[in-house]
Amino acid sequence: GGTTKKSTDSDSTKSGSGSSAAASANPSAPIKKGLTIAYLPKQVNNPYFTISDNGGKKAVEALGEKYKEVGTSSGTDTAGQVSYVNTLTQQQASAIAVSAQDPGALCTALNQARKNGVKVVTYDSDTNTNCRDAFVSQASAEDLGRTEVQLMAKQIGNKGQIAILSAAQTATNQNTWIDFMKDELKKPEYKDIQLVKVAYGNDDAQASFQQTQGLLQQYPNLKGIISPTTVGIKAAAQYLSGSKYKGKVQLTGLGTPNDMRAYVTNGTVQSFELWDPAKLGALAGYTAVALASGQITGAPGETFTAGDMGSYTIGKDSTVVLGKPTVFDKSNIDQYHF
Amino acid sequence: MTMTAKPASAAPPEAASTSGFLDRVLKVRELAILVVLVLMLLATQLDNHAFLSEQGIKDLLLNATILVLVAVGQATVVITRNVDLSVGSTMGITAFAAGEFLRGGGNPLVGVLIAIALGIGFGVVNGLLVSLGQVPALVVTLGTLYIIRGLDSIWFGSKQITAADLPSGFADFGHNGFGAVPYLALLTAVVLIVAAYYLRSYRSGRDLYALGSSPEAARLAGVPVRKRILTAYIVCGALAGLAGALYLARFGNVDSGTGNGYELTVVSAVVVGGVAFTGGSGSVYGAALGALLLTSINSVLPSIGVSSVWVQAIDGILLLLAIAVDRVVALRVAAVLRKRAAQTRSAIHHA
Amino acid sequence: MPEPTKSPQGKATSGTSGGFAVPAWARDSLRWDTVVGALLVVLLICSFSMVDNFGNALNLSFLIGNTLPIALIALPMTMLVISGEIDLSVGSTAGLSGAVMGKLWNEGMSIETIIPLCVLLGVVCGLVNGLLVTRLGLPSLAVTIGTLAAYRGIAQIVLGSNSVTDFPQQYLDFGSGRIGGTFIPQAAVPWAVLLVIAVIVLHATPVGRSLFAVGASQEAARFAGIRVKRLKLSMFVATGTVSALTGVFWALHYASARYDNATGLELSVIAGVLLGGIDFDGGKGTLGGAVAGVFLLGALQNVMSLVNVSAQSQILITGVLLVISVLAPRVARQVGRARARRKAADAAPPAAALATG
Amino acid sequence: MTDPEPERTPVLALEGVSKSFGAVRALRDVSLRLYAGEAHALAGENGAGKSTLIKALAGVHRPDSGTVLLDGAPVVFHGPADARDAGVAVIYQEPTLFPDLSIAENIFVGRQPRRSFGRVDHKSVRQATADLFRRLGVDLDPDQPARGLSIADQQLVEIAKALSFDARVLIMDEPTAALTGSEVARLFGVVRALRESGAAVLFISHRLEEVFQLCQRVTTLRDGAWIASEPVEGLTEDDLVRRMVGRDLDELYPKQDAKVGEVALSVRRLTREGVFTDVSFDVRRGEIVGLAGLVGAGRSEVARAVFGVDRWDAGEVEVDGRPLKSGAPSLAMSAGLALVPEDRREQGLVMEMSIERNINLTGFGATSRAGLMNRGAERSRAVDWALRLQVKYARLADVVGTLSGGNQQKVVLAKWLATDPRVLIVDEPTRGIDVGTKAEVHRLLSQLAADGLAVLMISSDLPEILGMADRVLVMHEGRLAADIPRAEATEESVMAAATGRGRNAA
Ligand SMILES: Nc1ncnc2c1ncn2[C@@H]1O[C@H](COP(=O)(O)OP(=O)(O)OP(=O)(O)O)[C@@H](O)[C@H]1O
Ligand SMILES: Nc1ncnc2c1ncn2[C@@H]1O[C@H](COP(=O)(O)OP(=O)(O)OP(=O)(O)O)[C@@H](O)[C@H]1O
Ligand SMILES: [Mg+2]
Ligand SMILES: [Mg+2]
Repeated sequence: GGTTKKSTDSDSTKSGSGSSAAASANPSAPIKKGLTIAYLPKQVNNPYFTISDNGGKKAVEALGEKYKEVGTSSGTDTAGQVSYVNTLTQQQASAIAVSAQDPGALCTALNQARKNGVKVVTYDSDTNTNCRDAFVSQASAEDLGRTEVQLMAKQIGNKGQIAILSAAQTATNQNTWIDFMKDELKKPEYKDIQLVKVAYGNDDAQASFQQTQGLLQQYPNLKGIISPTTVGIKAAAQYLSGSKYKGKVQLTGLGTPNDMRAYVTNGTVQSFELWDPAKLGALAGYTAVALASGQITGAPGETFTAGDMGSYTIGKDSTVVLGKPTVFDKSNIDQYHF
Repeated sequence: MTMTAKPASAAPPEAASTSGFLDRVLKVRELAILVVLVLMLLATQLDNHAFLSEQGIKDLLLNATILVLVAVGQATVVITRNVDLSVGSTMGITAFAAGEFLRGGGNPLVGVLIAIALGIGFGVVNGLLVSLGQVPALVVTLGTLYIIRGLDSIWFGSKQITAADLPSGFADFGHNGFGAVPYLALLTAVVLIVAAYYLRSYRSGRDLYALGSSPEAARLAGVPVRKRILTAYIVCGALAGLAGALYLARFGNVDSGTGNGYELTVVSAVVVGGVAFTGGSGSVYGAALGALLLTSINSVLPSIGVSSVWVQAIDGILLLLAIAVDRVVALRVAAVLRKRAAQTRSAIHHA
Repeated sequence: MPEPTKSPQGKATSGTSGGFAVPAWARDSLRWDTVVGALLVVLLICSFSMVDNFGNALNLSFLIGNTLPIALIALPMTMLVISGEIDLSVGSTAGLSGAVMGKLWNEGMSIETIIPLCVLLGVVCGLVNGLLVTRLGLPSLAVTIGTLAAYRGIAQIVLGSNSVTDFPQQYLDFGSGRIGGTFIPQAAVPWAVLLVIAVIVLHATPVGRSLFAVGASQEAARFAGIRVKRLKLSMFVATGTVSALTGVFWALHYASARYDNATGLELSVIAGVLLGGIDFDGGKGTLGGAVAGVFLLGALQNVMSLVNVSAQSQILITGVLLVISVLAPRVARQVGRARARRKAADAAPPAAALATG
Repeated sequence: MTDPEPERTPVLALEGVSKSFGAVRALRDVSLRLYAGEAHALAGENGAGKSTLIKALAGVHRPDSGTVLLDGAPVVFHGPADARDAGVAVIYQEPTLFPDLSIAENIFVGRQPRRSFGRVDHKSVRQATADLFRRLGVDLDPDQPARGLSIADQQLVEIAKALSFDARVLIMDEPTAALTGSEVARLFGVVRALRESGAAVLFISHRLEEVFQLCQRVTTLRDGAWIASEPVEGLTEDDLVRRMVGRDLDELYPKQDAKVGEVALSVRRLTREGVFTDVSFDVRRGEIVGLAGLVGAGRSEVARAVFGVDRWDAGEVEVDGRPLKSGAPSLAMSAGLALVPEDRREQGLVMEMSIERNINLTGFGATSRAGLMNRGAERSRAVDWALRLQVKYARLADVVGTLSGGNQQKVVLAKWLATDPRVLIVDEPTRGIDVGTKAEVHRLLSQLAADGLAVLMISSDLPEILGMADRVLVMHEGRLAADIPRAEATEESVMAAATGRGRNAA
């Protein structure tokens, strides 16, 4: 007897849930002034998030709103992130743009915030859909997953063993992307490519190093490594560039131009991709403002203008997609500085 | 009331034999780790022939260098019955300092020196707090762990050093070497040997063992306790600083999170190396071996294809095994010694 | 880790190793745990009056709710430390119990059976630590660093990358809800009960007396017929059990069971306990101090975020506090000794009088 | 370096020194002069301030007032190192060794002979140590770590250390407390040699006959105050005792005959590998059984095993016919067994806990009701026993570590007598205890015996054994060598057995 998963499945879905979705949107409503848009990244002092939050800062302040950034200094301090959500609720922020360390852990706090009239936008990594008003996605997970495989396939001539070096085993984004990679690899043109292993470097340089070494030793004729995490790819690149595998084993994935410049120029890496984090932050900001001004409620189909970035439409699961990622290589990398 | 003497004869021979036996035993205790290490590596080699290739050996050595350096410093402190938990933070901040300097196109050697100097600085702070303040090292250095970490992230914020900022020569130094032996490994070996020789063959070195063994007795014996503790912390800080510089050279990437949580790894290495937290015993060689063992495990597991899900659990269990085995060996030895003592005593008598 | 120099004087003036049972606190009012308690009160008063949004029920419940896990584990940890040992694996134990909870929940087992199982798991974790320390005589620092990694690793194997969030609502409510309109989280009630029990055990029972003795001198305690090993073992088990409970509470409070729940919790606990004036040589300290220390840190963090102190500065401040927490009593001691010496200089010696009276 | 006119300037002197610890005034305006080539004794009850005076001389304590004079000139020793450099060597009352270092290193720490580049010359360290031990006739392995040495062995190492300085001033705080006659005799030989070569010696012992054997001059302290400084000749032990205690002393060995009852403690074929073998004996109600033997004979080990802190490998132990388990002190206690251990600092007391807590450590049963401690009961139990044994303390809440050596020993006794045991094992019960208290303890023991307690008394103080014991068991090399009834027990008979020359009786 007792309370089991089944007995609760029925009601677990409607727990909390977007009370605001009920309210109706007014697309022509003016943009409210003096709103406070609070950014809560996975981790402060993380270069990637600093770039995107600064993007957000520009956008938000351009609209005459107030910008602030708070957050934990560790990327796995879920409890810390929760108490920050609580604090922001206390401080009556107009909207929170949060990149969730954990899809579930924030829900209670976020829904509490929303009950207190705070709009919640997730960016970069999402929470469960019923805990936020909208999710601003860096690029559709599908695009990212598939394009990374395509990049790798080009570099190794559609042939040979490849491996994936991911971040933490719990990283929500990476896992969805990897699923799409696997799906992409099912296509006939990639029949000669075998994905031999997914390794996890926990976004730690030393660990990623040793995982890379392990991959190369375990699969002597490994042709390429896909690392869909900025930390992983630069660790792998640093190792390859200093080892005998330099140039022989291809490496691609998600990285920032600044991190990867050295390795692209010294020929360790041919090409990799990423969206523009600054734009991501900006879009999150615009979305937050639009929500707080009542222009949108986060319901699919609604449209709003994101300043100079043009107008965006909310897709299913109230997701706003930034666009296709940019591919960086020798030819264009020097034009980007983030 | 006069009791006549227990015959004092036959003392020298007994001494000789016992001592010979003793140091052999002591040596063995470090050998034990070495044996485990070698067996593990060979086993892996059988499973995967790429493992001990030139590249493979080079990687093993490189992976170990940084941890070995910090562990040697930590051991010096632990021998004095103290501990320095701030090494991780120190390593992080020094790495960054060196990086900042090199980014400005500075000379690599100077960069390394800067890192070491900064490390010494923090060593002095810790040393003074512990020796003058006479407060538990665990707490103080847990405090400085946070403080230095905080300074680090306030000072550098979200800035980061990337390979592109570093002079190529420096990066090459990070991974090149003579054949399978990287420069970093050589450097580390030199440091290790110097440290070991100092601890074994200099009065001040022996003092460290003495005051670790019994602080009160050390004070009465006129050992300059505070000065010595300060020295130990300075050594530790300096090595953490050096390690920071080498980290930069090796990984080419540093941000304000670098070195986070490293202290636990270091402490584990020292413990596995048989340096007792009660002070006064153990050697830096042991600590170095411990470090080598730990890093090697983390190279072995991936290369025999153990899913990284298992790595952490296996790490922990191996650590437990290592110290447990070491302990059991020690107990056995003690028992043997007791029997020997008894035999020699009665031998003396019946002679 | 023992102090670098242990002079009899140092010990002599550092007050007796007693709870508030001993009139020690009446004697030297400068005892650190009382100071911490005072600090906490001062901080609360200031925050109520100066920091807006601090005083309201919601925030207070946040404050307490987020500090509870630390406060929970601090109870047995204090006793363990007083008996001269330490357990760094508490965070991992909590994580493991959370992970197992999630796993079994997904397996469709009923929560009413799961929770007792998790507690049992905690007992086992504690036993492993305790047996390694007492039977093999290994240093607890080393052992629990090992199990710190091991338990976390096992948690990872058990639950992998999943995170379980769909626990039954009434339990989630218990984890995050409050008593009526008050600021007191429901989970604070069982904690209070545990606190009372712990205080009594440590400061008013033979067990507590023995703990202090064992921490101060294991050998002498053994010669006094105290069953040292059994005592320590039971402390490890207690710590493990409470950690597991904390793991369950954590999973419910944050409505998420993941293998990396409560990572690094051990440091927060130790920081709080240390701040509360528990001596890591063992044999000294009071539960009051430990709890005050824990809540002082918790309240500080809450206030600092409310007044927008950046995470970096918070780390810094925590560190400074820790250092002060050990330096201050030291200084206080010096002052106290100086005063005593001056008094003694002109007081007649009571020693002789009391002797062969 | 012999001074032409020794009586003129003292090598080392204290003038009007006072020292207080908190409320305790350990020294009050005390003066003392040490002359080259003279052995000076320091006498006084426990807590009189002898050790404190020594620590003031050695630079461990800074006097609150008064001055230290070196060759007539005032000096301030900022630490033990200063005193050492000034040629002052000290043996402290409590051995202070480094358990992890080898014996040789213990002796030369900080002063190791050096080779080129200031490297320590381990070989000559070992050699020098071996030579010292030969001089003292000690057989210890210089390379053996100090951990696990018996108190006696530790004391010998301390002596060797002090001698290794060939200092101008040699200060010894109860160096003989743990030693048996043979070691004492050899020590005195060496000290006399030093004195003749012009060293000044300060010597403390509660064994007054030793004072008369070794010293020319004696200074007496009472409650931290200076009483007298005078030549030894012409002085009788009683004079000295009167100065120390301030009254005439009653008999030192007040042995009253008790009627011997049935067997209370029975030990059969007890064996602990490598320590003692096949030990069997009985102790009856009302009987005081002495256990004699050379240092290292294994007496303490037998006691430890019987009480259960060490396991035994073979044999049985019974208390009142109840068999005990190996390695279970708590069972032994509940069976009515009590052990006053040999090493009070490590085994007897929790040094950083209060006097009260120490006394009550054995009495949770008596001081708790329904599992809760009863403060009143705790305090009264402590006060009661502290006063019965005349412990000299300021407050019961004082840390026991601050008591004088002898008073610490009293606290240990109190702690165990408070359990009112059926069988009491005392290991060196009067080590470091002044004559007055010694008599007290002896009276107490024989009183307890008279009341039907069975007492096993281990002691290295042969007169004590002969004075107090109804029967004397003698151990030699870990075996029971003889069982001698009071009538036949003489120094000769006991020594013969102790050195293995005796008849193999019992
Ligand atoms: N570190 C200390 N702190 C406080 N009180 C102390 C300290 N050391 C000694 N005392 C006190 O000073 C007085 C003298 O102690 P001391 O050890 O000099 O006596 P003693 O003559 O050596 O006695 P014994 O013959 O037993 O060794 C005692 O009352 C003791 O309690
Ligand atoms: N704690 C200990 N650990 C290991 N060995 C010990 C210990 N104590 C004593 N020994 C050794 O055991 C033997 C007997 O110990 P001990 O000298 O205490 O016997 P004893 O007859 O009680 O002598 P005494 O009591 O006069 O010191 C000695 O060789 C001693 O070195
Ligand atoms: Mg004394
Ligand atoms: Mg003995």
